[in-house]
Amino acid sequence: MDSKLRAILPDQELLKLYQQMVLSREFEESCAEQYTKGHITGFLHLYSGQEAVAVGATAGLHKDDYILSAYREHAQAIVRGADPKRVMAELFGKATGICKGKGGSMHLFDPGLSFMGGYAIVGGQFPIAVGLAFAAKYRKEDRISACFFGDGAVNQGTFHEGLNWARLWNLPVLFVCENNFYGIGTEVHRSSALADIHKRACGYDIPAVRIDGMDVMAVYEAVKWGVDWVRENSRPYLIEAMTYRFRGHSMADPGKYRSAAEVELWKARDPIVGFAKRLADERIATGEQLEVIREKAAAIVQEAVKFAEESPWPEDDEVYKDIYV
Amino acid sequence: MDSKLRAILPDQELLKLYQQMVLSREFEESCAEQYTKGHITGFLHLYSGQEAVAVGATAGLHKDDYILSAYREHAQAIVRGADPKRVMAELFGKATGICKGKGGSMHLFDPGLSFMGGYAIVGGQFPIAVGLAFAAKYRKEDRISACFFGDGAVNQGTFHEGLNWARLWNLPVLFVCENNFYGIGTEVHRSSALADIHKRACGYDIPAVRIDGMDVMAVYEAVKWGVDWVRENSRPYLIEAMTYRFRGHSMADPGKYRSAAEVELWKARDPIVGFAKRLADERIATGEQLEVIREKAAAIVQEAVKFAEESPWPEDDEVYKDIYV
Amino acid sequence: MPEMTYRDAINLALKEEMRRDPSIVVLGEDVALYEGSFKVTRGLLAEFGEERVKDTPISENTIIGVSVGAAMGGLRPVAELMTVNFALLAMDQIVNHMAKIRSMFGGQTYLPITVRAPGGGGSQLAAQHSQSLETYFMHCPGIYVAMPATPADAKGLLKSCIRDNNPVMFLEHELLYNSKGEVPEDPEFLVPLGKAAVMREGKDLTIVAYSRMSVLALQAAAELEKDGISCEVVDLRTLNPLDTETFIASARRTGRAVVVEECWRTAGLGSDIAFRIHEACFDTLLAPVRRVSGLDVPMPYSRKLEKLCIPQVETITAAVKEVLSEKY
Amino acid sequence: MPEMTYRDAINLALKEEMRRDPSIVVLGEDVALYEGSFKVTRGLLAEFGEERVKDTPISENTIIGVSVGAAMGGLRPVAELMTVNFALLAMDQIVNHMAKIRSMFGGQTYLPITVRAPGGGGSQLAAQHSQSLETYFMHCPGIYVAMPATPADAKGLLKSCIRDNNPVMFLEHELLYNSKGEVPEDPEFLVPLGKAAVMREGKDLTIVAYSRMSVLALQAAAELEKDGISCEVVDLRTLNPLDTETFIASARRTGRAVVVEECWRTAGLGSDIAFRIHEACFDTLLAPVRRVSGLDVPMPYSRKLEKLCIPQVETITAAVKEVLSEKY
Ligand SMILES: Cc1ncc(C[n+]2csc(CCOP(=O)(O)OP(=O)(O)O)c2C)c(N)n1
Ligand SMILES: Cc1ncc(C[n+]2csc(CCOP(=O)(O)OP(=O)(O)O)c2C)c(N)n1
Ligand SMILES: [Mg+2]
Ligand SMILES: [Mg+2]
Repeated sequence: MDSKLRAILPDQELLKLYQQMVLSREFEESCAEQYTKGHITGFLHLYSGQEAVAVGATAGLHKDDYILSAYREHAQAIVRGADPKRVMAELFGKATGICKGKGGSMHLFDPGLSFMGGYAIVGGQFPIAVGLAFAAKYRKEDRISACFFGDGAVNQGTFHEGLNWARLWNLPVLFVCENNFYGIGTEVHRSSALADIHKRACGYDIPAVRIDGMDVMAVYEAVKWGVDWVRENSRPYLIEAMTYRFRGHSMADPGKYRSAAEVELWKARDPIVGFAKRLADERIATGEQLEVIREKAAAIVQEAVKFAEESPWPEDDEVYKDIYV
Repeated sequence: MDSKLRAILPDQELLKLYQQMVLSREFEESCAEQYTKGHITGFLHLYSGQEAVAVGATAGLHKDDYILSAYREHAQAIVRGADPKRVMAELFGKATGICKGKGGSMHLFDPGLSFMGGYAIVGGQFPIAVGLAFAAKYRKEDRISACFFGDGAVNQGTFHEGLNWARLWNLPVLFVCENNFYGIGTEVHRSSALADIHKRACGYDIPAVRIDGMDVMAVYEAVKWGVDWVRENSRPYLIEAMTYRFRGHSMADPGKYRSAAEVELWKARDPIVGFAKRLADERIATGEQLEVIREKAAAIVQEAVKFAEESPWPEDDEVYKDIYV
Repeated sequence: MPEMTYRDAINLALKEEMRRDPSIVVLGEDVALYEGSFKVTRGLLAEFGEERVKDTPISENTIIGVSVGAAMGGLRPVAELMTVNFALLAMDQIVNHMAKIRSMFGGQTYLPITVRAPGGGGSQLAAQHSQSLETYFMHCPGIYVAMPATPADAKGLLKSCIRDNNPVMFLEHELLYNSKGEVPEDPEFLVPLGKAAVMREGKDLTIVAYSRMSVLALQAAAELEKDGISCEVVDLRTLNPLDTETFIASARRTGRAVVVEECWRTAGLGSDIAFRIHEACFDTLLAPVRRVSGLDVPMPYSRKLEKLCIPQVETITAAVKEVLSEKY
Repeated sequence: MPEMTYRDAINLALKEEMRRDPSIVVLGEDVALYEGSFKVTRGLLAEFGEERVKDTPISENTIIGVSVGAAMGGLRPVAELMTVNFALLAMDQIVNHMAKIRSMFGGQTYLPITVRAPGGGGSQLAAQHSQSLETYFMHCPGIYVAMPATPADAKGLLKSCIRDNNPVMFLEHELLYNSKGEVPEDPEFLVPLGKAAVMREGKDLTIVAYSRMSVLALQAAAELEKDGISCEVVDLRTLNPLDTETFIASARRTGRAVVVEECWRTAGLGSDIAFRIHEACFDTLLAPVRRVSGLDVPMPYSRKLEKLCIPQVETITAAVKEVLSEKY
């Protein structure tokens, strides 16, 4: 945590992490706007505040490692390499969307990037992540499966079944809990008997660690270590990243169950602001350089919105397509 | 374990435990015979070998405490006080059965005895036991809920959800795992990442203990202690009783996955034989007295078979009864 | 009679019943502090306290299982599944346990449980959040199924469900929460289970529907009236018990019928309704019964596509006209 | 052609396909060392080893979910649910995931999964172990459903299911395992999905059935022949895709139909079959279609009662005679 950034990654990589966090934030804030305008419909869960987790973790994973997540997954997909244009078009329900407009905000998917989906059933991704790890091991592929989930998801039976199974079959799964302290309006200690999520791994003989999920470098280092360990041992590992969402659960949620003071406290720990400061302090980039990165990210997002707006709607006959092979 | 029996319970109580174990064994062995004759049909899971658990545990529970179990529950019901005649009639599918012949071997139930059922879906009883404990607490009744389950059942999501819930709401549930080392043909270390079942409670901040399930006094003492603890603290507790079934999983299972040596080893620890020896050694009963108890038990079972045989079948119109109130 | 929304009518039913009977507890994800994902349980925690209004972990199977246990133990649980889609995680406790416990234990216990669950499509929530699963529950003996279409029925039926000693799936429609209607104030106003409502009388054709589809059917009937077509609209209200008599009598009278269901068409419950009409009115039907159903597809997100998958007023009017045009 | 049992035919199909394609893995509770609760996977572990034949924990939802993931990752899982009753614990992964993943992700992946599950009643296994849940799967778009009645079909259909790139529920009947029939030896013998079989030709009435009910229907037809009644028996073989054409053509020819289903009657799939006949043969039907169904009750244990709940040969013959006696 205290080591110098350059000792961990070269400048370019560090700036890339910054760029990805900024792009994620810009993307999400633009989504909020598009939702208000009625261009994006349905449920919209934004990632603002949690960027360090997706960005740090993706950097720590290998390119072919599978990623699975829940419904708050725009940033996960984009950071993995999904085209923001096609992601935005998906949110608009357009034919050019990453899933042809059929999935929407909660169901992004790009197998070419080994991004194996956003799932809207809390806990639905656990067994699927385990199955992908099994396939990888069976086929002797050098890839692991990274399964992201929230603090609320750990009380689903699938969490338990999945952890037991992954350890029993010794499968390469990295479980990453994004503990943002809330499942909708329910605080973690009101849903979990043991609110220290990482400690729950004890029942399965799976090692686990808790980390600062607001620090992109901490996430990067922990995940990188975890990825190596999972690869070497072909066994599951669990990381609990403590983080916070700056917005409500979804656009429909004013978030009244959290005090203003609590939210402010966490906003003061904004992962982007904090990282920017470190980058400047350690003279990796000047404030102006970072601002240029932000502007470019904003431009990418603007372009994405334009692309989505101008894209055609799916043809009616799409309704019967893609169901059976 | 080494303390003298009389220091734990008066003679009469000790002999009652013996009587209950013997009655259970006689009942089960008679069921096997009736199954072979075709009088009992469907799935038949016998309890022979595990008697110390049901008997010791029931003695440790209060009379009104709820008991729930799985499908290997004849002994649980009879030891709680169910009439062997009506249990046998149930197994025969007769109108005089404890559930009018509608439940059969896997679904015994007697609310008057707070015996809240045998369940045939592995893991189905967990949330129900938690719900009963909740009702008891809500209604300020002085009763706890005792939930019996096997080593195979702990990998169902309901185990996890139930433990978390019981601790979160601080409900008086005593979880009793009858670890007989196998779920049908699968040995516990081949289904559980952590084969020490009691250690799984760590993830829920629930205290747990492993005990010798072949020793009725050990079970009695552990359960009694647990029942007191659960009552005092209104919190769940878990006991893992190590035991063994002498027969196959059900009557359909020849049990080839276990070596003869292994089975012999455990039969040498027969809970009834062991307890008989202690009763004799400590001069609580002579061999002859114990033999009288056995004969009486055999007579009760014979009578039960006779009752079942002579009982009428349910009337056809029973088919539409008891579904809705 | 005061006007209120379907949401408020349900909320009021919950409050009235909880005031009446202290053995009623409400449990579910975010039902207490957050007052429900659709705000149906607003004010309950404040009025009844955390002993009776309980937030639960995200453990749907256990929500139902705990309700089963609590009911056996003497309570009257009203469980909320945040949406009916999550009932799929609880099918074991619903179908294997809640529906069977009374009969498999020879009638020695009963389970006065109400499971509330909003559902239906139309809000661009995509495949995993837009299902209409009523066929699953109707098909399962041992549980009742109520699906109110109006605020008054929502209130009156929910109160009946809560007072009933059988387990009931009370399925609300997400798109009806803001719909308004007159609702009787009388706290003893009850709508009985198993009694369909003739929402509109007519002589040319019978439309049988339930939940939001009944609302669309009424609108379709109003449209059709402009063309001089007189439709009778039967709102089933409960799928189990099913009031076969009412819709059969109507179809016998009109000689033609359209059944509207939001669920998937194949093996959808509408086929059973249609079959009953076929069976009972074989000699009097002037044309085959027609079904208007949800398409047999996982719901696509895009609003353009989604609209094609759910019956609309126009789909219903078109079906009615087609049936009326058929000559045999 | 050699005679073999339904059980052995399934076993052989598994072996042949596993020999052909190394991406096939078999997983389930007790399928490996114990060789299956019904001994259907006998010899698999010995021949293919523990890499490919895998015992799992008792975690049904995860059995399906792992299969989904494994399929996305390039394998062809054949999962066994020890009985179909336990599918209720896995409805989330079956309906919310397996059936929807392909379409909700815009067709970018596919799931070549076969889920084998024995089911049906008749062995005094009581309410939680005697269900016929085929309506649940047929009602859900995105999954195919196969229910073979004969050993040959069991083999040929299972092979087609395993080779198919869609997820399929392959529902076996527990009471058919010991039934015998001729089974082609050719390892390329396949029975296509979506093609019903006319098991017996006849001219007076069409019986439509599937799985064990087709076997009973054949027996009923043989009985009825003694009374000079000539029944055509259509075995659906797969419920999705559904070969509507074959049974419609038959019913058009005979003018009368009886549909036999083992599942619960209310909202059972038989009502859809009957509805399709009503719809397509409205002008030619001589009497209403009749349904012979399982009773709408949780299955009682007692064999005396159980027998009343499941269609029997006599129930079918009685229904046929009634339909033939009706005059309109
Ligand atoms: C099975 C299921 N139950 C309930 C929901 C409704 N729901 C959506 S998100 C959510 C909270 C999840 O919290 P958490 O896992 O902490 O993720 P976060 O939203 O904080 O990222 C709930 C209850 C759902 N989508 N699926
Ligand atoms: C949900 C479910 N899955 C599978 C089964 C089939 N089954 C019956 S008993 C059993 C093994 C259970 O083992 P355990 O919990 O150790 O209990 P034991 O039989 O040893 O008493 C299995 C897999 C079932 N009844 N229910
Ligand atoms: Mg959270
Ligand atoms: Mg066991």
